Amino acid sequence: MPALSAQQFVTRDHTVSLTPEQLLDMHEHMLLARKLDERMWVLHRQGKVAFHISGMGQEACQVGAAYAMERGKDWLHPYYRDMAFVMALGMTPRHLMLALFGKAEDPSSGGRQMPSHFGYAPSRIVSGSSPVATQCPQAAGIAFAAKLRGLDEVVFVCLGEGSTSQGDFHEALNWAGIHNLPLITLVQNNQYAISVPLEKQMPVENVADRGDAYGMPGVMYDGNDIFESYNVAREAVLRGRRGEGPTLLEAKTYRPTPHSSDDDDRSYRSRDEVEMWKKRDPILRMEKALRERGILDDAEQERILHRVMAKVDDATEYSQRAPYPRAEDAMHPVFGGLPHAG
Amino acid sequence: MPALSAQQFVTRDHTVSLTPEQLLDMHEHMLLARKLDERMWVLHRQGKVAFHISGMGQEACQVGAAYAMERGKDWLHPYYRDMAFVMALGMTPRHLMLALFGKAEDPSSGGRQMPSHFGYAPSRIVSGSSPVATQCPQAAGIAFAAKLRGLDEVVFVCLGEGSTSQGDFHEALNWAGIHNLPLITLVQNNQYAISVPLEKQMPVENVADRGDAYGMPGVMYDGNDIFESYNVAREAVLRGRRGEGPTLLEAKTYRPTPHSSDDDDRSYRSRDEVEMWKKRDPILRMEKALRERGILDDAEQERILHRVMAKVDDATEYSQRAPYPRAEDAMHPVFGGLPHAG
Amino acid sequence: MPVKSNIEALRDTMAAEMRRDPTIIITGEDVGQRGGVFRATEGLFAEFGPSRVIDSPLSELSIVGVGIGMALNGIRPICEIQFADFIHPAFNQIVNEAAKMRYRSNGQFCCPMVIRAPYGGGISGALYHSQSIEAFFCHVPGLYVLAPSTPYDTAGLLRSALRSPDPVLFLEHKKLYRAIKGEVPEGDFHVPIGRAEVKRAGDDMTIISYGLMLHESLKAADALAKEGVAAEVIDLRTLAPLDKDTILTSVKKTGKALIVYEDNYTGGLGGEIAAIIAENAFEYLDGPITRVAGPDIPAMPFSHPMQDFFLPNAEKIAAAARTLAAY
Amino acid sequence: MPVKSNIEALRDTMAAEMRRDPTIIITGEDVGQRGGVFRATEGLFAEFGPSRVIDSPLSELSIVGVGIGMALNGIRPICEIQFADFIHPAFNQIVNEAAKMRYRSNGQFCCPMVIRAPYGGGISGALYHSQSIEAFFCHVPGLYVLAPSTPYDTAGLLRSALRSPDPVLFLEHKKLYRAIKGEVPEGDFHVPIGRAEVKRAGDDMTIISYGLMLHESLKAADALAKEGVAAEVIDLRTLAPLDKDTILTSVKKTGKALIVYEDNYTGGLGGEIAAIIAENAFEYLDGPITRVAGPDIPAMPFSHPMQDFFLPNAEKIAAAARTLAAY
Ligand SMILES: Cc1ncc(C[n+]2csc(CCOP(=O)(O)OP(=O)(O)O)c2C)c(N)n1
Ligand SMILES: Cc1ncc(C[n+]2csc(CCOP(=O)(O)OP(=O)(O)O)c2C)c(N)n1
Ligand SMILES: [Mg+2]
Ligand SMILES: [Mg+2]
Repeated sequence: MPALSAQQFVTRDHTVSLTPEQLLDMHEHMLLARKLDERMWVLHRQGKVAFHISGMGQEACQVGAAYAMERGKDWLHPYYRDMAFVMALGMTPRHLMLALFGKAEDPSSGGRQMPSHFGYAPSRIVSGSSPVATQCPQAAGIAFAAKLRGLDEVVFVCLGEGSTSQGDFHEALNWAGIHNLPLITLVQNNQYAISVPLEKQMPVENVADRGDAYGMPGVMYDGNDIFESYNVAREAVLRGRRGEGPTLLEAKTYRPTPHSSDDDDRSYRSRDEVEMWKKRDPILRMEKALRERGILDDAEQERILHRVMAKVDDATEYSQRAPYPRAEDAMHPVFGGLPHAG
Repeated sequence: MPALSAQQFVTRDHTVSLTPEQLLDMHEHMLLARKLDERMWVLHRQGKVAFHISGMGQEACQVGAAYAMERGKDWLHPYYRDMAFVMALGMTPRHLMLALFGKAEDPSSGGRQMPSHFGYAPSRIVSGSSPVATQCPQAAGIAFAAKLRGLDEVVFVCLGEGSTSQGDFHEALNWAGIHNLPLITLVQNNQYAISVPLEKQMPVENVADRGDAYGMPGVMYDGNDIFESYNVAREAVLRGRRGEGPTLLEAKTYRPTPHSSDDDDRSYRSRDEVEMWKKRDPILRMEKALRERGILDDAEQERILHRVMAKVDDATEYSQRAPYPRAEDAMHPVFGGLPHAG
Repeated sequence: MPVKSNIEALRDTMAAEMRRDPTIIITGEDVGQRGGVFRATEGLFAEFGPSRVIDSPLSELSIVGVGIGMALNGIRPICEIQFADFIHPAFNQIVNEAAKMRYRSNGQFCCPMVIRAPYGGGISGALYHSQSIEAFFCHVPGLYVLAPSTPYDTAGLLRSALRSPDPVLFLEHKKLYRAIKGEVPEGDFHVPIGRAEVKRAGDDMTIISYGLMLHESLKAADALAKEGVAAEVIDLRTLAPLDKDTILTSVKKTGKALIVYEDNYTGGLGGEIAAIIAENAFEYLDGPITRVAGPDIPAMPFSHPMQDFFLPNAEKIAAAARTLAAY
Repeated sequence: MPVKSNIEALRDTMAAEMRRDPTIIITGEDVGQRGGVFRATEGLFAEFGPSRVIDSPLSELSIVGVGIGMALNGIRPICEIQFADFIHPAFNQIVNEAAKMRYRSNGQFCCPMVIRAPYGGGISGALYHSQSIEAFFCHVPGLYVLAPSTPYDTAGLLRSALRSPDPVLFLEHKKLYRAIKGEVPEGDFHVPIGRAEVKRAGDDMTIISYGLMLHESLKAADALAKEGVAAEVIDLRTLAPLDKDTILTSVKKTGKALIVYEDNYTGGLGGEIAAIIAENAFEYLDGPITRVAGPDIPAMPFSHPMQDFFLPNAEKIAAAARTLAAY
C-alpha cells in the first residue's frame, strides 16, 4: 500500500483493465531484461566487454511504469539501471548489446557513451549523461515545454535514492511544484549508492517523505511488485495528464548485483541481506502471480523463455560481429551546422 | 506561536531571564542598525556612495538571534541584510561605513568586496560572497568541524527565502540532518527575491515546511517580534549545544525598502502592501513593548537615540575621511605563502 | 537606420524574434514584471505574457537545466543568468549537458537555446558582479560563445543565436549596455556566428580584442595613429569557435600581435589566441606576441583605486603597443 | 627505498599525514568501508574510524562546500571527488568560494584543504569518466593545481598540499594509478609546489607535459634519441601557478617548444604555456611553438577506435617532434 503524503493520491487498481496478453507481455519484458542482463555479466566475465552495470532486481518498477505510459507520446529521461524500462518502451536487445560492445550501430550514442547510457529518440527516451540527477531539471523542462505547447504529454525521470542528495533533484522538484508540471520523478530506492547506505545518504526514512517539501504527493510502494508499480505509475500518469501536477514516486527495491562490474559489494553488505532480497525477486513474484491467476503455465513459460533466449542470443551474435566505429567518426557530431554560416 | 514540524520543538519563554538592561541593549542595537541604514540611503541619494543594500525591517529576527548566541564562541555565516546581526555580534558602525565607502580600513575586505559583505574574524562572522546560499554548506562544515573537535559551538547561517531554491540549501540541510550538526539555518522570509514573490519561488506556503524533508524541526515565527525571535533562536541554540541537532528557522518578515539602491520596487508590489507592513515595524513594536513593561520612557529613548546618532555621525565622518586602498593593494592577498616553498 | 544602445538592440531583437517565432520563451530571475535587473526584458512581459516571459526561482543550475529540457521538446528558451558571476552553479548543466547532448546522442538530440549573461567590470560590482567568464566556456566544444561589443553586432548575433541548432552562451558587457550607441538595421539581418571583424584597418600591428576592451583598444589605436603607428583592430565577436582566418591574415600582414582582454591574464582567452598565432604565423612575426589583461588576482575589487588597477584601459594598451611597435 | 605505484604512494602518504596531523579528515563518496572506487583510501577507515574517514552523501557541491567550512574551523579536509568529470557541480564552491576566501576577507579567513580528483582517459571511461579538467581551474587565482605523474611526486606533492594554507586541487591520472611504479622515500619528504622538473635532459627541443602525456612524451623522446634528436622533457607537476622559469630556461636553450596535453586542444593549458613562451622567449625561438593535444570534441568516446583517436600518444608526439625538429 502506498503511503500517502501531502495531497490526496488515491491509487485505484488499474491492473483490472490489463488483458492477460498484456500481463504476459509485461512478464516477458521483465524476463528479457533479466536474461539480457545475465548475458552481459557473462560477457564481462569472459573478458569480451569492458564494463557492465546491471538493472537486475529493479525490473518490476520499470516495466510497471512503462506500461502506464503512452508510448511515443510520453517521455522517459532514464538512468543507467533502466534496461527493462527502455526495452519496454521500444529499445531492443540488439540496441543494448551494440552499446555494450561499443559498436557503430549502437543507436544511443554510436559507441560514444558507456553502455547503459540509453537514448532513443523514436521512443522519446532522452539521452542521459553519467553525472547523476542532471536529468531531473531537464525532465522538468521537457514537461514545462509540453505544458507551454498545450500538449498532454507526461514525463518520467528516473534516478537512484542516492542521487536525490544532489542539488539538481531539489531544484527540479521545486520547478515542477511551482508550475504544476506533468513530471513523474521515479526514485528507484535500492538502498545503496555504490557502498553508501540510506542512513548515510539522507536523514529521512523514505525519499517519498520529501514530496511535501515540494507540494506534491510522495508515494512509496513495493517496487518489486509489478502490479503495485503499475497502479501507482498509472495514477501518477493520469494525474499529470489531467493537469494536476507532478508526483514523486519511490519504488522500494534492491540491487542484488554489485554496483557495476568494477564493484565488489562484499565490503559493505552481508551475504544474508543479499540472499534475503533474492527471495523477493520481482520476476519470481510475477511468475507466481500469473500462475495463480491461471494465465501462465509451464508450457507458456517455456515458450516465453525460448523467445527471450533467442533474442538474447541474436543480440549477442549480431553485436559481436557488428563493426566498430571508424576512428575519425569521433570528430562528429559536435555542431549541427548554422543556417546563416555565410 | 511557532508552528512545529517533524520533531518536537517546544519554545519556552527564555526572555524572562533577560534583564531590563539587556532588553534596552537589544532595543539600542536595532535602533543603531536602523539609523545607520537610513544614513546609508541618504549618502546614496547624495551620490556619495555607489551602492547600498538594506537590512531595514529585519532587525528583530537578527538581534533576537544574536542575543541567543554566545559571542566569540558561536559562529555566524551571514547574508547581506544582516547589518543588525553583525553589529549585535561586535562589528561597529565604523566598520560598516568604511565598507560602504570602499575604504582601506574596512575590516571585512579592505575595500575589496561590495558593502554588506560582512566578514569579521574576531566575532566569528565568516566572510560571505554574493552568490546566494553558498554559505549553507560551508556553515554545515563549520558545525561539522565543531562536532569533530568536540566543541559545543553552534553555527548560524542566514539567507533569504528566495535563496532556498538553490541546490546548496538542499545539500547543506541534508548533511546537517544526516550528521545531526549544530547548525541553525535562519531563513529571513521577507516574501520577495528582488521582484519574485514567494509563490513563484516555491510550491509550499512556508519554508519551515521543508524541515521534515531533512529530519529537523522547521520553525516559523514572527520575525518582527524580537521576543519571539529570541525565544526560538535560544531554543535552537540550546538544542544544538546539547547535541540534538540542526534546526530550520523561518522568520516571517518584510523588506520595506527596495531590494537595493539599484532597484525600483514599484513595478512589482503595491504601496498599500508596503504601508501595511510599515505598521508592523519591529522597532516600533519593541519600543511599545518596553514602554508597556515600564523599562523605557521618553527620556531614556532620547538618551538612546542620542548615543545612536552620535555613532552614526562618527562613523560617517570617520569613513569619509579615511583613506582609500592603494591601487597595488589589489594584488594581495591571493595566497598565504607556502611553508615548503623552497 | 535607427540608433540604439546595446540594451535597446538586445531588447528589440528579442521582441522581434519572439514575434516571429512563437516557440521562443524567456526565463530567468526577475525577467517578468521587473523587466530584468538591467531592463533587458522590459516591456516583454506586458507584450508576451507570463507563459513566454517566465520568472524563474533563484536557481541557475535549473534555469539552464530546465532550459535544456524545454529545448528538447520544441521550445527555444532564452535563459537569463542575472550576472555572469552566478553562472557557476550551472556549470555542470552547461558543460556536461547542453554542450555534450548532440555528441553523446550521436545527433539524436540537441539543445537549441541561448544563455544570456551580463559580464565584465568597471561598474563598482566588485568580486561577484564583475567577472569575465568566457575562458571557461571557450574550452567547451559543443557550445558557441558570443560577445558582441556594438549594438549592430548585438542585434545581428543575437538573431543568429536564436536560429542556431546548438546552445549559445551570449555574453553582454555590463558597462557597454548604455555607454555606446550605434546604428542598427531594421528587419531580419544577421551577423554570422564564427566571424571576427576588422573594426579598424592598419599595417603596423594587430590588436585583437572584444567586449569593453575592444573600445579601449580602438581608443588606444586613435592615440597610436597620432604617433604614426597604424594599428589594425580586430573585434572577435565570436569567442568560440575562434575566427582563425581573420586573426592570422591580419597578423601575417602586420607581423605584430597585441591581445587585449579584461579577464585574468593566466588561462584567459588571450593565451589561446597567442598560441594560435605562435603556432600558425611563426614566420611572419617580428615581435613577441604581447598580452594586456587583468592581473592574476581572484577578481575585480570594489574600491575605485583597486578596480582601476585591475582594468586594462586605452593608456595601458597604448603603452604596451608602443613597446611592441618599437621592437 | 620502497617501490610503489601511484595509488600506493597516495594512500601511504594520506595515512602518514593523518597520523601526524589529527585535524586531517577525508570525505567523499564511498571513501569509508569501500575504500574508494579506486581503492585510494583502502584501510584508512579501519585505521582512523568513521569520524576521520567520512562517507559523504552523493553531492559534490557540498563535499567541497562542507570541506570549506571544516577548513574554516580547524579541520583540514581531503575532499575526494570520485571522478574529475563530476567536479562541475562543485565549480561554484571551488571557484567563487574556496579560491576567493582569502582575498575577499583580506586575509582574515582561508581554506586549507585538498580536493582530490581522478582525471584523464584511456580506461574506456567514455565522455564522463575520462575528462581532463585542469584548464578550467588553472584560470582561477587563489587555487593551487597539482598533477604529479610519478609515485615520488605524488607522495611529495601530496605532503606539501597537506601543509598548504590555501586550497589545492590535486589531480591524479587514473591510467597511472597502477601502470607505473617508482621509488618513494620514507619519512617527511616534500616536493615543492610551483616547481616543474626536467625529467629528461636534451638540447634540440623542449617537450613540456604532465600526467599520462608525460610518460608518452618520455617514450617519444626515447624514439627521437635513436634518430639523433635530443629532446628535453619537462614535467610541470604543478599546473598553477606555472613554473615559468623552468619552462623558459629550457626553451631558451633548445629554441623549440612542443607542448603535449591530453585535454581538448582549444583553451587547454597548453595554450597558456605557448603564450608564455611566445611572449617571453620570442628571440630564442627557431620554430613554431607546437601543440599536440586531444581534438576539439566534447569528450573522449567509449569505443576503442575513437578513444585511441582522441588520445595523443608517443607516436603522435614523435611525429610532431620530427616536423618541429626539421624546421
Ligand atoms: C555527480 C556524480 N557523482 C558521482 C558519480 C559516481 N556514481 C555513479 S553511480 C553512483 C551511486 C548512485 O547511487 P543511487 O543514486 O542510489 O543509484 P543506484 O546506483 O543505487 O541505482 C555514484 C556515486 C556520478 N555518476 N555522478
Ligand atoms: C546565485 C545568485 N543568483 C542571483 C543573485 C542576484 N540576487 C541577489 S539578491 C537576490 C534575491 C535574493 O532573494 P532572497 O533570498 O529572498 O533574499 P532577500 O534579498 O529577499 O533578503 C538575487 C536574485 C545572486 N546574488 N546570487
Ligand atoms: Mg541506490
Ligand atoms: Mg526575500
